[in-house]
Amino acid sequence: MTRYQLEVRVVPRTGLLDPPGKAIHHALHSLGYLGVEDVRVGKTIFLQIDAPSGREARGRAEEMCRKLLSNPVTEDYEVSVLGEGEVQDGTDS
Amino acid sequence: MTRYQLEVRVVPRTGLLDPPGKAIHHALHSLGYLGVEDVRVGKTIFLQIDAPSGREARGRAEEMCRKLLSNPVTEDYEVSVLGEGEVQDGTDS
Amino acid sequence: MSSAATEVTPRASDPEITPELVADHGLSTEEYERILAALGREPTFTELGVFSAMWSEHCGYKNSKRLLRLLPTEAPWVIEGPGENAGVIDVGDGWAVAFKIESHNHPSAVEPYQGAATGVGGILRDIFTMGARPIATLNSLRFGDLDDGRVRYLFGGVVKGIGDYGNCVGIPSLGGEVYFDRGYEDNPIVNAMAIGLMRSDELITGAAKGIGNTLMAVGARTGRDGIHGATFASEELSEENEAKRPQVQVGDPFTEKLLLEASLELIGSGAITGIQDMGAAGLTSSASEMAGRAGNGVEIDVALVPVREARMTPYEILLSESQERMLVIAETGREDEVERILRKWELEAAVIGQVTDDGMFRVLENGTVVADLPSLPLTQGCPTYERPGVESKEVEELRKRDLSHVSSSHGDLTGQLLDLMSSPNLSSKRWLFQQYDTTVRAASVIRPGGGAGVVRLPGTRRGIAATTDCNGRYCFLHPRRGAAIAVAEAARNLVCVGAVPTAVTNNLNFGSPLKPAIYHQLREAVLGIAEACLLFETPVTGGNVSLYNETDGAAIYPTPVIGMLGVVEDVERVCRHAFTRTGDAIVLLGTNKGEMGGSEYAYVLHDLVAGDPPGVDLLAERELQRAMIAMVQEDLLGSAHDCAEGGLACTLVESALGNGERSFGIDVTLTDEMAPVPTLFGESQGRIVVSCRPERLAHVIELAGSHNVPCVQIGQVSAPEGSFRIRAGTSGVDLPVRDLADAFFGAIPARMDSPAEATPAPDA
Amino acid sequence: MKVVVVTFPGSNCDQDCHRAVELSGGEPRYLWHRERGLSDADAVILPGGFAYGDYLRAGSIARFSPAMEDVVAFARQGGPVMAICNGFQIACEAGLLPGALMRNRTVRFHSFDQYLRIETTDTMWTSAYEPGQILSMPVAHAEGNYEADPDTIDRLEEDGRVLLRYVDATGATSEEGNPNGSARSIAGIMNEQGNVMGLMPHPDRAMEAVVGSVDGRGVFQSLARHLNGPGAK
Ligand SMILES: Nc1ncnc2c1ncn2[C@@H]1O[C@H](COP(=O)(O)OP(=O)(O)O)[C@@H](O)[C@H]1O
Ligand SMILES: [Mg+2]
Repeated sequence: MTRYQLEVRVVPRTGLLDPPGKAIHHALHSLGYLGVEDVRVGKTIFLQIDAPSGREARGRAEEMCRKLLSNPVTEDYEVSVLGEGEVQDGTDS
Repeated sequence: MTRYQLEVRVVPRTGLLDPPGKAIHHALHSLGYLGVEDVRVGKTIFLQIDAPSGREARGRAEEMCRKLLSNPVTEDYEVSVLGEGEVQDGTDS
Repeated sequence: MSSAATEVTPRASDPEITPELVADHGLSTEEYERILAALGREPTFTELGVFSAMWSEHCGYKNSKRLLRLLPTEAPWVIEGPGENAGVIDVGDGWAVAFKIESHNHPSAVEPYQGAATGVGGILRDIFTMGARPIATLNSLRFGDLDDGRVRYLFGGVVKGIGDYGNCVGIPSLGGEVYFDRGYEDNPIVNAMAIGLMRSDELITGAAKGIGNTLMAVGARTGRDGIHGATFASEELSEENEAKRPQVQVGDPFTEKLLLEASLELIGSGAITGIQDMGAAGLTSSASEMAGRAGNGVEIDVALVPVREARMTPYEILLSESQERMLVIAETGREDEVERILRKWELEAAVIGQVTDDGMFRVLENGTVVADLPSLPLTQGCPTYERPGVESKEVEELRKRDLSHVSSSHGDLTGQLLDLMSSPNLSSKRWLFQQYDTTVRAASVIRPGGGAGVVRLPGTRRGIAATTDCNGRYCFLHPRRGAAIAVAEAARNLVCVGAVPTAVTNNLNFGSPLKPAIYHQLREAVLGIAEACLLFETPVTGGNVSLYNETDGAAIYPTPVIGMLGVVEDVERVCRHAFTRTGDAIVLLGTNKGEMGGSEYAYVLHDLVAGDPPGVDLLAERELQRAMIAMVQEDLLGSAHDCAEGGLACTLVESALGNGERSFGIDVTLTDEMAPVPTLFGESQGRIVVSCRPERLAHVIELAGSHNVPCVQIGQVSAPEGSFRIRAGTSGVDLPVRDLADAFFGAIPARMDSPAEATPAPDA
Repeated sequence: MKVVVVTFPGSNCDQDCHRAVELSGGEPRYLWHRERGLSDADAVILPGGFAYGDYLRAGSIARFSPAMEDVVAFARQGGPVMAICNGFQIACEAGLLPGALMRNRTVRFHSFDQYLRIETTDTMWTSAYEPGQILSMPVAHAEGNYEADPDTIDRLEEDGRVLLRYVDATGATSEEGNPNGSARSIAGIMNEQGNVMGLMPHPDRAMEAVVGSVDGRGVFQSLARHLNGPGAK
């Protein structure tokens, strides 16, 4: 068993309204950042998963995305393995 | 002027409690994913910025992070340039 | 009628109008013939889309309009009946109230969070476009069995969606209802109701008045959200990835809050003559309906409509259902004023057209006419149908099923009571309404958790009470009686707090009216509502019809949700559902007839939805209502609570537990001459449990008697945290009230703490 | 007392605060977030709501509004600022108060009556209460979980700047009595000078018995007493 660090990015599907993105865009303009042309907001979920291989860890994360982490109707997801290694400092919550 | 695609990741500072991360961790365990050792949830903000150079675009994004996009008490941020190119399809919101 | 002068240019990329395309737009051959007759020519693709939307069930009420005419709609206090964005009634002291209920069932089945959120958004806009400031919301929900993972996903998402939206806009939730039953497995029901307040002389309507006045699109931009019209093909669309076409509308409550404030300011400024939400069928329905109401025409150039995405076609712009948008008619010359107000609220406004005198709904794209339709046939000409209705044999058999084995069943009654109180239908809904802001605006006199909610009117001692009610199982087994019971229960909930029932909005949630068995349910239910509302003098001022709630041919229970308002003369004197004092007499108004048909007991303990549902005596209900109002107004009572699902025993539990602040034991003895199960759990209508100081008992009994309402003391309230004891003949229940509290408050949280599954929605 | 209630576009308790001031005998006035001018103000209220939608982080955008520049200057000169709920979040983002308000531990919106304990009465915000008094007031928030680094919290405690704590029905701090998970059950604090108070519960919704509680009156009475007292300017 190795401990893998994975990153899951969940983003609102294109074409859907993204109220947070819209609000931030508006705020950035009011702050004078006129060169900002588009803002979209998603979630990043960092997972530490104990698994026999990186492939396995990624497979599980993808399953979690389908089941829980992303909304199949409004969001797309993307999983990447950031690293592997020993148990980190500071344990989990 | 070029249009740059940037990604800003805003994550809860290590050591600080992360209620959404904890809730997801709990839910994953209930779903039977026992190998999940830690979950942390952050925000990803995709920006399209028109700027004379990638360096400049990144600099502006970092300033936006300090001013607005992250809370210095509880969060860290990270900016990366994903790409550059022409004006995309679809107007903004 | 159509003006021959205008040349309509089909767009180069438009598909050819074929019988298939017409059918894909949900129009029958006969309906298409009518369109041809009204136009005197073939419609363009854009025009076909417009007709299809306006003649859809949702906008045209094809299958329900004739039935809805049976409902009583008039009373001296009705200011605005059905037909406007919301009904309006006079509530005294110069105040008027606008209120309405709306369904978002299908969107919530696809995406519970956004579906429910946008449902709340839509109903709030219907209220504030009447010039009323929303002061309360309610919601009526139905789901499948909560032990199912997907149901938990739907339920959790819907509750969060309703909460996040209403909380952000800042409208308190006053109440609602939620039921879980297999009859709603794949078809959840999400009905949202809103109530708004205005001065009675401040009404504005959704009419396009004043030839030459300016049409303005206000609020969010138009995107490709929620465009209906089945499998149409257009060049622009096929270029894109069809699969990526968004099917879900996303709500933006912050923009809604801005729209709310801006709309009220616009209406107050007098710079506009009409305003309407771009709801179902978006710009098409709002523009044509506003034109229709004023007997005028409108002319719009879609190229002027602010869009969120590039290269949208007129078809898409006209039919988009993007949220948080309004159509405003500005007085000529005051457009700048309108824009100034919107800019203050950080909203966009664009001039998109004007009011015309020729009665046409005319659409241009950069000056070229792409649609030119007479507005009258569009808004009024939708054919309406009366269909054959026959009761299904299956239902008839279920209703006639003998339930004597249920009534005579024995066993551990205490255990059965605990099982019932842990049924999500009977357990506390605290988990849900604690996610809704119930106290914002600092006017909530009675919050969710008992029966009806009460909100105070500013600067007065007057209040508005509101409730939603419907038992779908009763309606399934006997639609007419079930619907009448829904009205009677709503009224009972109102009188329990001391309110006078005043008016009704309703949401008819049914399966496909094309099936005779379903049409039968629909007609019977309307008749049941009509009969009860007529007798109670609670006119129906509006509502909503949601049909085709079916999956794989299986329809939901017929669910005619009743939203009822009542007026409270003095909010200092309202009555609540929880017992208040040890030693108070517990008194039952009404009679138990031991009816077990369609009961929660039969469902939970025998897995049965069968039998003849309880009878309802509307005249007796009327007497009961009068007696209750008198008792509350004379301040005789410590508490009052209506007997509903779960029968007398469950009503007593709810009054003993209240909202968990404090639990009382009780000592009750029932002497009905019937078996213990129907004595405790029978669901006879027309009953209310009240409590009062012993010295007031005689007065209570006398008052009930003067209204011919049966009234007996059945026991008394005992010590806090004491024993909950009911004797029924030789058996009964006896347990610490704490155990009931654990069951009652723990049932929904326990289920919602287990994992939900977010598998893709069936038709996503 | 002349009290200015700042209205952000998504404020939804501005009217409740306005009325609470009236009920306390004060003279309230609204200030639109894009306007300026506090010269006539004896005190300022930052009301609850969702100032700019709060999709990014509660209060993050509001602090850049012109009105807030004036509020910050007003506070720096010792002017009393009462920051309720979303106002508390804005005050933290604007640096008027230390710490931050994170998501509730349950990750759900909380709307119920909450027991609170008065921790000190030696302030301009709490002088009308009894020491240790137990109050009940509505809470209504999704991000009310107060966090700051341990040193900051220690200093708040040492200086007696924790004004209110979440408690259970017995008046004790406990896990169950602290539903949103705030550090040391903190429900309300003040700044070093004592002129800026932030609290998550709603005194503005606890002004009249008919809506459930009068326990919020003390906050406004304390302020009035301070402003009308001998030391008032
Ligand atoms: N979906 C909901 N939203 C808000 N409040 C609800 C909801 N469902 C139930 N409640 C509240 O819970 C209490 C009990 O509901 P219910 O058992 O249906 O009451 P009753 O039997 O008196 O109609 C009521 O105060 C009701 O308003
Ligand atoms: Mg009910």
